[in-house]
Amino acid sequence: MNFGWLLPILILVPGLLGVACLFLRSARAVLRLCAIGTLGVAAIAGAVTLHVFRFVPLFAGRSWFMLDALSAYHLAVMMMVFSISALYGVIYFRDEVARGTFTDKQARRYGGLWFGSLAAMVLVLVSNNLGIMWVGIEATTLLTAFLICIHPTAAALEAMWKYLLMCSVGVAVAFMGTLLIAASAQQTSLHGSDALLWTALRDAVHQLDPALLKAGFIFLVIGYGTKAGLAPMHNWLPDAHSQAPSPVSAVFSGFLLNAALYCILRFLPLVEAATGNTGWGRGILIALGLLSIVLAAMFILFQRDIKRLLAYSSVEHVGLIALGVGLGGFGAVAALFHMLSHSLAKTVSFASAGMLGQSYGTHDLRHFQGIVRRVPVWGTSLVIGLLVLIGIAPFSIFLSEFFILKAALSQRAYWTACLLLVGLCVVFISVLRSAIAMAWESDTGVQASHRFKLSHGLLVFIPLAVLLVLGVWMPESFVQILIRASELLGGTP
Amino acid sequence: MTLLQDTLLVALILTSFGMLVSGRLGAYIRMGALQGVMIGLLPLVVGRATPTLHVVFVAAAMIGLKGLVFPYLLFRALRESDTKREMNPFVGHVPSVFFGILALLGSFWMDARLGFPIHSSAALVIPVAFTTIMIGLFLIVTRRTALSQVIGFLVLENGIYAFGLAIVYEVPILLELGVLMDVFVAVFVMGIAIYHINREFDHIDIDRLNTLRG
Amino acid sequence: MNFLVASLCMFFAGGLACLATTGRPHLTRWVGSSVALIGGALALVPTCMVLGGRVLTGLHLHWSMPFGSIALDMDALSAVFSTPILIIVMLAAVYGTEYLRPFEGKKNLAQSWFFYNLLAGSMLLVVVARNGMLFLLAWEIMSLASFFLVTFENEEESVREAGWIYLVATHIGTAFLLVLFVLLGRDNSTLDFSSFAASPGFAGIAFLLALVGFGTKAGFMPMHVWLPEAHPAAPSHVSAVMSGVMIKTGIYGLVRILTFLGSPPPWWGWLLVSVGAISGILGVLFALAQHDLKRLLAYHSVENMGIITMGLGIGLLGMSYQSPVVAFLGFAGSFLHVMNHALFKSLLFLSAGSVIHGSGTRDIDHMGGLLKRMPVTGLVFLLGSVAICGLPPLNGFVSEFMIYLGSLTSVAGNMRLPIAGIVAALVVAGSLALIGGLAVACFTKAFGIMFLGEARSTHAAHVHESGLAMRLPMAVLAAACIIIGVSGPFWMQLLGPAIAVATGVATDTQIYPTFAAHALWMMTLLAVAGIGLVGLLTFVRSRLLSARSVTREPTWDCGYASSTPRMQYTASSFAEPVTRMFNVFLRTRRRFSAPTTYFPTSSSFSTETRDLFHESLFRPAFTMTHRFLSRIHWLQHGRLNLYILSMIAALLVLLVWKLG
Amino acid sequence: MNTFFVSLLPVLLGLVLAPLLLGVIHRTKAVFAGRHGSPLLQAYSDLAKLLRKGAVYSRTTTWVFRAAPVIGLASVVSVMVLLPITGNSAPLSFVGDLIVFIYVLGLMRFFTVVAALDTGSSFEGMGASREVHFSALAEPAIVVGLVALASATGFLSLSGIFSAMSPTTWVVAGPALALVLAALFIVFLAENSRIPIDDPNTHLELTMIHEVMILDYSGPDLALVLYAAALKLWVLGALIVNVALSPLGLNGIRGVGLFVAGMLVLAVIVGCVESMMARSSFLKVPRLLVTAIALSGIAFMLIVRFTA
Repeated sequence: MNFGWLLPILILVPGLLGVACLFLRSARAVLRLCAIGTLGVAAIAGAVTLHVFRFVPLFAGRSWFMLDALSAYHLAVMMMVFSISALYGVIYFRDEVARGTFTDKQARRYGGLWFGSLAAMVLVLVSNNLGIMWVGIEATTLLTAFLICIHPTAAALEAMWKYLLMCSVGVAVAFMGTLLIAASAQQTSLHGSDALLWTALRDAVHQLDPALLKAGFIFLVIGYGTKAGLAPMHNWLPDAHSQAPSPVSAVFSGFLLNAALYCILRFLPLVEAATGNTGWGRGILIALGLLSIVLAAMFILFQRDIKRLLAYSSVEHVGLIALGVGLGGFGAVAALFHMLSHSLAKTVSFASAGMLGQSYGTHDLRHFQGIVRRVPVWGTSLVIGLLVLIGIAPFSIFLSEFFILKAALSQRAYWTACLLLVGLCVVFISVLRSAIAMAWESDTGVQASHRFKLSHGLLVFIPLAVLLVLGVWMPESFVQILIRASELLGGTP
Repeated sequence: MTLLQDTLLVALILTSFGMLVSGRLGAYIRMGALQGVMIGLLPLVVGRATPTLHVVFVAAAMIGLKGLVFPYLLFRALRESDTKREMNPFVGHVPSVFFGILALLGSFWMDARLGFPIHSSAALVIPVAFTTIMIGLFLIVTRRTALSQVIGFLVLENGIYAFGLAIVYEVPILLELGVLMDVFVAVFVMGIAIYHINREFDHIDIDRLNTLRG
Repeated sequence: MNFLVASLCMFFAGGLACLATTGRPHLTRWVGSSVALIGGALALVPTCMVLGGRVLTGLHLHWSMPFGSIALDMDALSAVFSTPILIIVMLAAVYGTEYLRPFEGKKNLAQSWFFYNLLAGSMLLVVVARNGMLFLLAWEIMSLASFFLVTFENEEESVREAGWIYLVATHIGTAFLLVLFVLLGRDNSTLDFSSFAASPGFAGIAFLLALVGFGTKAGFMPMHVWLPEAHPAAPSHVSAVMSGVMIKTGIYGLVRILTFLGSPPPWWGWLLVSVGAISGILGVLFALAQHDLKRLLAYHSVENMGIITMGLGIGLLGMSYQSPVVAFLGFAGSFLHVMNHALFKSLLFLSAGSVIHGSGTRDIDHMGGLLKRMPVTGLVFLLGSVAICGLPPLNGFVSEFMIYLGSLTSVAGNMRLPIAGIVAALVVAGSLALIGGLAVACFTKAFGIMFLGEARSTHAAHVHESGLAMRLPMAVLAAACIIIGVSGPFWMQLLGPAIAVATGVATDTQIYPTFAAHALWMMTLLAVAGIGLVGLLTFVRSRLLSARSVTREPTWDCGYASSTPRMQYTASSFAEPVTRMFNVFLRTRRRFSAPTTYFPTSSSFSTETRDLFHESLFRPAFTMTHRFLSRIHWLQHGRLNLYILSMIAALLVLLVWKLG
Repeated sequence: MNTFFVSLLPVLLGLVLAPLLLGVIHRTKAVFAGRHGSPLLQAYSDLAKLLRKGAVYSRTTTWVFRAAPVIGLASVVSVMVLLPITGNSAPLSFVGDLIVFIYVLGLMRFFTVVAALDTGSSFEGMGASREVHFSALAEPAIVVGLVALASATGFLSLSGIFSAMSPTTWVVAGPALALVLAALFIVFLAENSRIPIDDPNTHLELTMIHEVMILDYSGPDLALVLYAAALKLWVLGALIVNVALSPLGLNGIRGVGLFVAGMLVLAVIVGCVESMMARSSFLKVPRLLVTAIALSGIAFMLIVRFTA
C-alpha cells in the first residue's frame, strides 16, 4: 500500500490549522490549538517516518513529493522540536495572556504564522523538486519574520528587518544556484519539469555539466548557508534568536537552521558525484563549518545575554553538522546524530531561558543568579541544557563530537581536528563559566519563586533524558537509520 | 524579435542605472515598476518563436505584480514615512554610476569567460542579467533607507529571473508561480516591516538600526 | 567477573537509589554509605583474586554503540589500581556519614551521595574498561561526578571558581585523550583495547597526548592548576577520594596506554623523569608556602604524583635500555607508591577533615594545641605525616626506597644504564632527597603548628574529637600504613604480575630482583628492631623517672616571663626561610602594614602564595586570548549593509577559490 | 652467633666512644684558646649526671615531646647497625642501605623538630624552622655524594662501597672522591650543628639551631637527646673517615684501630675549624649547603666520566 498521499496531507493539515487559528476567539484557544494541532501533525509525520524507515521512500504528486530516509529523519527531528515548542508555548504565553501583553489578535497572528511556517518547513522536507524546496525555504523566511516581532519592540523590529533582508538576499542567491543546477541539466535528456527533480538529477548525475553544477552549488551553499546560520553569513542569527519569543527561538534554533542546511545536503551528493567524489563540495562545507565553529566560539566568550549566547551556540553546532557532513563517511552519520541532539538540547535550553527571562525580567546573564534554587525546573534544565550543548559526557553531544573528531582524524585532517578542538574548548570554557555563575549564588536567603510543576518538568527533562540515553546507548535500529540517511549524502559510512 | 529583445534589455539596464543615479525614493519605485514590466515582457521575446499560453499567463501575472501591485505597496509605505529621499548613500550617486559601468563591463567579460550553453538568440540576456544582479546587490549594500533596500532586492530578483530565463528553457508553471508568490509575499512583508519600523523609530534609515551587536 | 559487574551495577543503580531518598537525610546516609560499602566489597572479590595470582577471563559483551563494546577485564594492573580505589571509597563513605551530618537539612545530600557512588563506579569502570568508548565515557562521568562533588558548597564564590577551573582543566585534558584514542583506533571499526596496534608509527605523538591528557588528571605540573583549587573546595571525604585515588586513574591511563605503544625510546623516560622532578619539587615547595591545610595537602598530591612519575620514568628507562631489573624497580616503586599515597593522603585528608569539622577553619595559623583535644586525629595525622615524608618505618618509605633502588641500580653495578640513563637516575635520586627534606619541613610544620603548642585562636581552643564513624576509617588507614611499612617484600612480590603487564613481558617470566627483596627484608628487620628499641628505651626512661620528681612548669622562654600563645611560631614564619630561598618560584605576596607612631594601635602581616603556573602562565594566556578575541567583536557591528557585503564577499571568495 | 656479636662490635664501639669525640673537640678548642679546658670525658659525666636527675616538663607539651628523645636515640642506634668500619662490614648490609641510613636520620630529625614545636616556644620554633631549612638542603648533598660513591665503586650498600675501595680508587677517581669528602664534611658540620653553621656553645638562643630546639629538655630526656646527638656526630663522621681511609685496604682489628684514629683526627679537625672560623650568618648557610650539593654533583659527573 502506498502512503504517498499522506505527504501533501502533511502540508495541507498545518496550512488549514493555520487558517483555523485566524478564526479562534481567545489567545488561550489559539495556543491550545497550536499544541494539539502540532501534536496531531507530529502523529501523522511519525507514521509516515516510520513507514519510510521500515520500508521504502514515499513518493507523491508525480514524484514532486518524496520522503526518503534523509528527509524522514529530518522530519522526525522537526516534529520533536515543534511539539516541544508548541507545548512550551502554552506555558510560556500563559503569563503574558494573563497580563494582557499577548492579545487575542497577536495570538491569532501567532497561530497562523506558527502553522504556516510548520507547513512551509514540511514542504521543504517533502519536496523532491528542488525549485519547490526553494519556495518552501523562502516561505519559511517570510512567515517566521513576523513571529520574531509578535511583540513589535524596537529591537525586535530591527532584528526582524535584518533577518528578513539577509535571508531574502541569501535565498535569492540560492535561487540563482538552483537555476544554475537546472541549467546544468540542459544538455541531458531531462527536460521540463524533470530538470529539477532531485531523484532525476541523481540518476543522471554523470551527464550534468560539472562547471555549472559547481557554480550552482557555491551559490546554494552561500544562499542556504545564510539561512542556516553558517559563518560568515550568520550575522542575523543572534539578533533574531535573541529577540524572538522563546518558543519561536526554540524553533528557529532547533529546526529552521537545519531545514536550510538540509537543502544544502540535498545538493551535496549531486555535486560530489559529478566531480568524481574528490571532496570538492565537502571541502566547502568543512571550511564553512570550521569557520562557524571558531567564529561562534569567539563570540560566545563575550555574551551577556543568554539568548544570544544560545544563538551563537547554534552557529557553532550548525558548523559542527556542516563539518561532519563535509568530512563524510562516519562523520555524516555523526553529523545527523548531532543534529538530533542539538535540536533537542537547544529547544530545551531556549525554553528554559525564556521562562527564566520571564521570571527575572531580563535575559542578562549577570542577573541570573542561583537559578537552580530559585526556579528549580527551568533553572536546572537550562544548566543541564548548557552542559549538554558544550559536550559533557554522558550526553549524546559528547558522542557525536567524538565521532566527528574521529572522522576528521581518520581522514588525516589534523588541522581540521585541531581547530575543531580549540573551538570546542573555547566554547566549553566560556559557556561553563556562565553556567556556573548562573546556577548557584552566594547565600542570599531569597526563596524559590517557582514551585515544581510535574508537567513543566516532564516537558524539559524527557528530551534531556533521551539525550542521556542516547549518550550511553544508541539502539541498533537508530544507528541503522542514521546510516541509511547518511548514505543518501554520498560516500560510504 | 532580436530588435525588440535588445530594446527591452537596454531599457532594463537603463532603469537600473536610473536607480543608481536617482536620489528620490519615489523615482526608485517608479523605475522599479518600469523594470518589472520589462522583466515581465522578457519571456515573451526571449528564445521562443511563439509564446505559449502559460508563458503569456506568467508574463501577465508578473507585469501585474511588479508593475502595479509592488509600486502600490511601496508607495503606501513611502507615504507613511517622512523620508522621501535617499540622502547620504554610503557610496555617492556619481561613484555609483561608475560602479554600474564597471559592473556592465565585468558582466560582458564574465559572460565571455564562462560561456554558458545557451541559445544564441538570448546571448545578450546573460550579461544584462549579471549587471542587474550586481546593481541590485550594490543598491542593497550601499543605500541607507529600508525602502531602497527593498528596491535593490527587487532588482536582484529581476536579474536572477532574467538569468534563469536565459539558461533554463522551460520552467514548470507551478514553480514560476510559487517563485512569484514568494516575491510578492516578500515585498508585502517588507512593506509592513517598513511601516512598523517607521512608526517605531520615526525613520527608515537602516544605518541607525544598529543597537543589536556583539 | 560477575562480582565486578554486580559491583558496577551496585554503584550506578545504588547511586540512583540515593537520589530517590531525597528529603530523608537519615535514609540517605544509610543508603549512600551502604551502597558504597557493598559495591566496594563486591569488587574487592575479583581484585583480591587477581592480586592473589588468579587470571580472570575478561568480559566482552555487545554494546549498541559505534566503536563501543562492553569489554571489561581485571588484570593485575587493573587490580593494583582498583584496590586503593575500593578501599578508600569504602572508608571515605563510612567517614562521610558523620562528616556530612551537619549539612543534613541544609543541603541536598541525596545528590551528594549519588555523585559519590557515581564517582566510585566510574573510577572502577575506568580501570577495568577495555574499550576506548567505554573508557572515555567512564572517564567523563568520573570528571562530571567529581565536579558536582567539588561544588557541594556552591554558595561559596571560591568553590564555584574552583569547580570551573577543575572542569575546564579536566575537559581540556579529555580533549587530548579523545585525540589519543581516535589515533590509536584510527583505522579500526572498534576501539577495543585489544585491537590497538602494538606499536603504531605515531607512538611518540600518542605518548605526548597521553602525557598531557592523563597528566592533567594526575596533576603533573604545569597541568596541575585545578588541583590546589578543587581539593580544598570539596568536602573532606571527597577530597580524600579525589586526591587519594581519583588522580591515580591518570597514572593508570598513562601506564595502560604505554602498553600499546611498544618499546619506549629513552626520551620518554627522560620526559617522565623531568616532569616528575618538576612536579615533585615545585609541588612540595608550594605546599610549604601554604597555610590553608587542604591546599597544602593538595600540593602534596602534586608532589607525590611527581614521585610516582619519576618511578615510571625510571621504569621506562629500564625498558628502553633493556634492563629488566631497573624497569621492575621503577614500576614497582611507582605502583606501590600509588597504593601508599592513596592510603596516607586519604588518611591526611580525612584527619584534616576531622580538624576542620572540629575547629571550623582551614587556616593552619589559627590552630595549635589540637593534640590534647583530638588525640586520635592527632596520632593518625602524625602517622600520615611520617608516611608522606617517606620516613621509615612507614609505607611511604618502602615505595620511595624502591624508586631509589631503581635509580641506584641504573647508576652503579653490573646493571648500570648508558650515560643518559645514569644522569636521569641521578636527577631522580637528588630530587627525591630534596623532596624528602622539604616534605619533612612541610609536615613538621603542619603537624607541629596544628596539633602542638598552644591554641592560636578560639577556633582551636574549642575543638572536639570526631565521632567513631570518622575515627574508625582513619585508624584503619593508619594501621595499613604501618603494615605496609613493615611488610615491603610481600608487596613487591604482589606487584610482579602488574609490572609484567606494564612492561609487556609474560607473567611467568617476570623476574624478581632478589637483592631488592633481601633489602626489603632487612629493612623490615631493622624496623622491627628499631620499634623494639623504642620500646626498650621507653621502658628504661620510665623506670629512671619513676622514683624522681617530675614537675610541670610553663615553657622556658629564656627569662621572658609573660609569653602568650600569639608569640608562638606560626606556619608561615616556620616555613619562611625556605620559601624565601625559593621565592623565585613561589612569588609569595606579603602584605604588611607596619606599626606607626609611638603608640602603635594596629599592624598586620599576611602572606599569600598563588600558584606560579596559574598566575604566570594560564591567567596571562587567558587574558591575552580574551583581549585578542575582544578585537574580533566588531564583526558583529550591527550594520546590515556590511553583513550583506560579507555574504557577497564569501560568495566571491568561494567562487574564486573553487572555480578560479 | 658468635660472629654476629663480633660484627656488632662497630656498633658497640660507636656507643662507647661517641661522647669522647665531643671531649676531643672541646679540648682542641681549649688548646686554641689557650685555656685548660674541660676533661676529655666530660660528656660522659654530664650524661651520667643527667640520667640521675628528675625532670621538668612544660605544661604545653604532650606525649610527642617525651617520645621524641626515645625515637631519636632508637633511630640513630638503628643507623649504626648499617655503618661499616674501615675494612669491616657492618652488622647489617643490603643493597640501598645508604638510603635507609639517611632516611632513618630523617626520622630522628622529624621528631626532634616536632618536639621543639610541642613546647609552643617561639625560640624553639625558630630553631625548628632553621633545622628543617638546612637539612632539606643537606639531604640531597649527602644522597648525591653517596650515589656518586656507589657509582664509583659499583656497589650499592655502604659496606660494599667501602670494602670495594682500594688505593686505585683514589687514583682513578681521586678528585671526585675529594669533592665528595668536602661535601660530606659540610653536611657533617650542618647536621651536627657545628660552626660555621651553628654554634653549640653560645648562650644566645637566637643564634642557635639544635641547642635551642632542646631548650625545654631536662634530666634523662636531655641525656637521651645529648647522647643521640653524640652518636649522630659519630655516624656521620664515620662516613667521612670511611671514605678517606677505606682505600688504604686495612681490615680486621687494624682497620678498627685506623678507624678510631681517624675519628679522633676528625674531631681535632672539627675543633680546629670551630676555633678558626666564625659562625656564618644564617642567610649564608644555604649557600654553603648548595655548594655541597654542587660538589657532590660534580663528583658524580666526574665519576661517570671516568668509569663510563
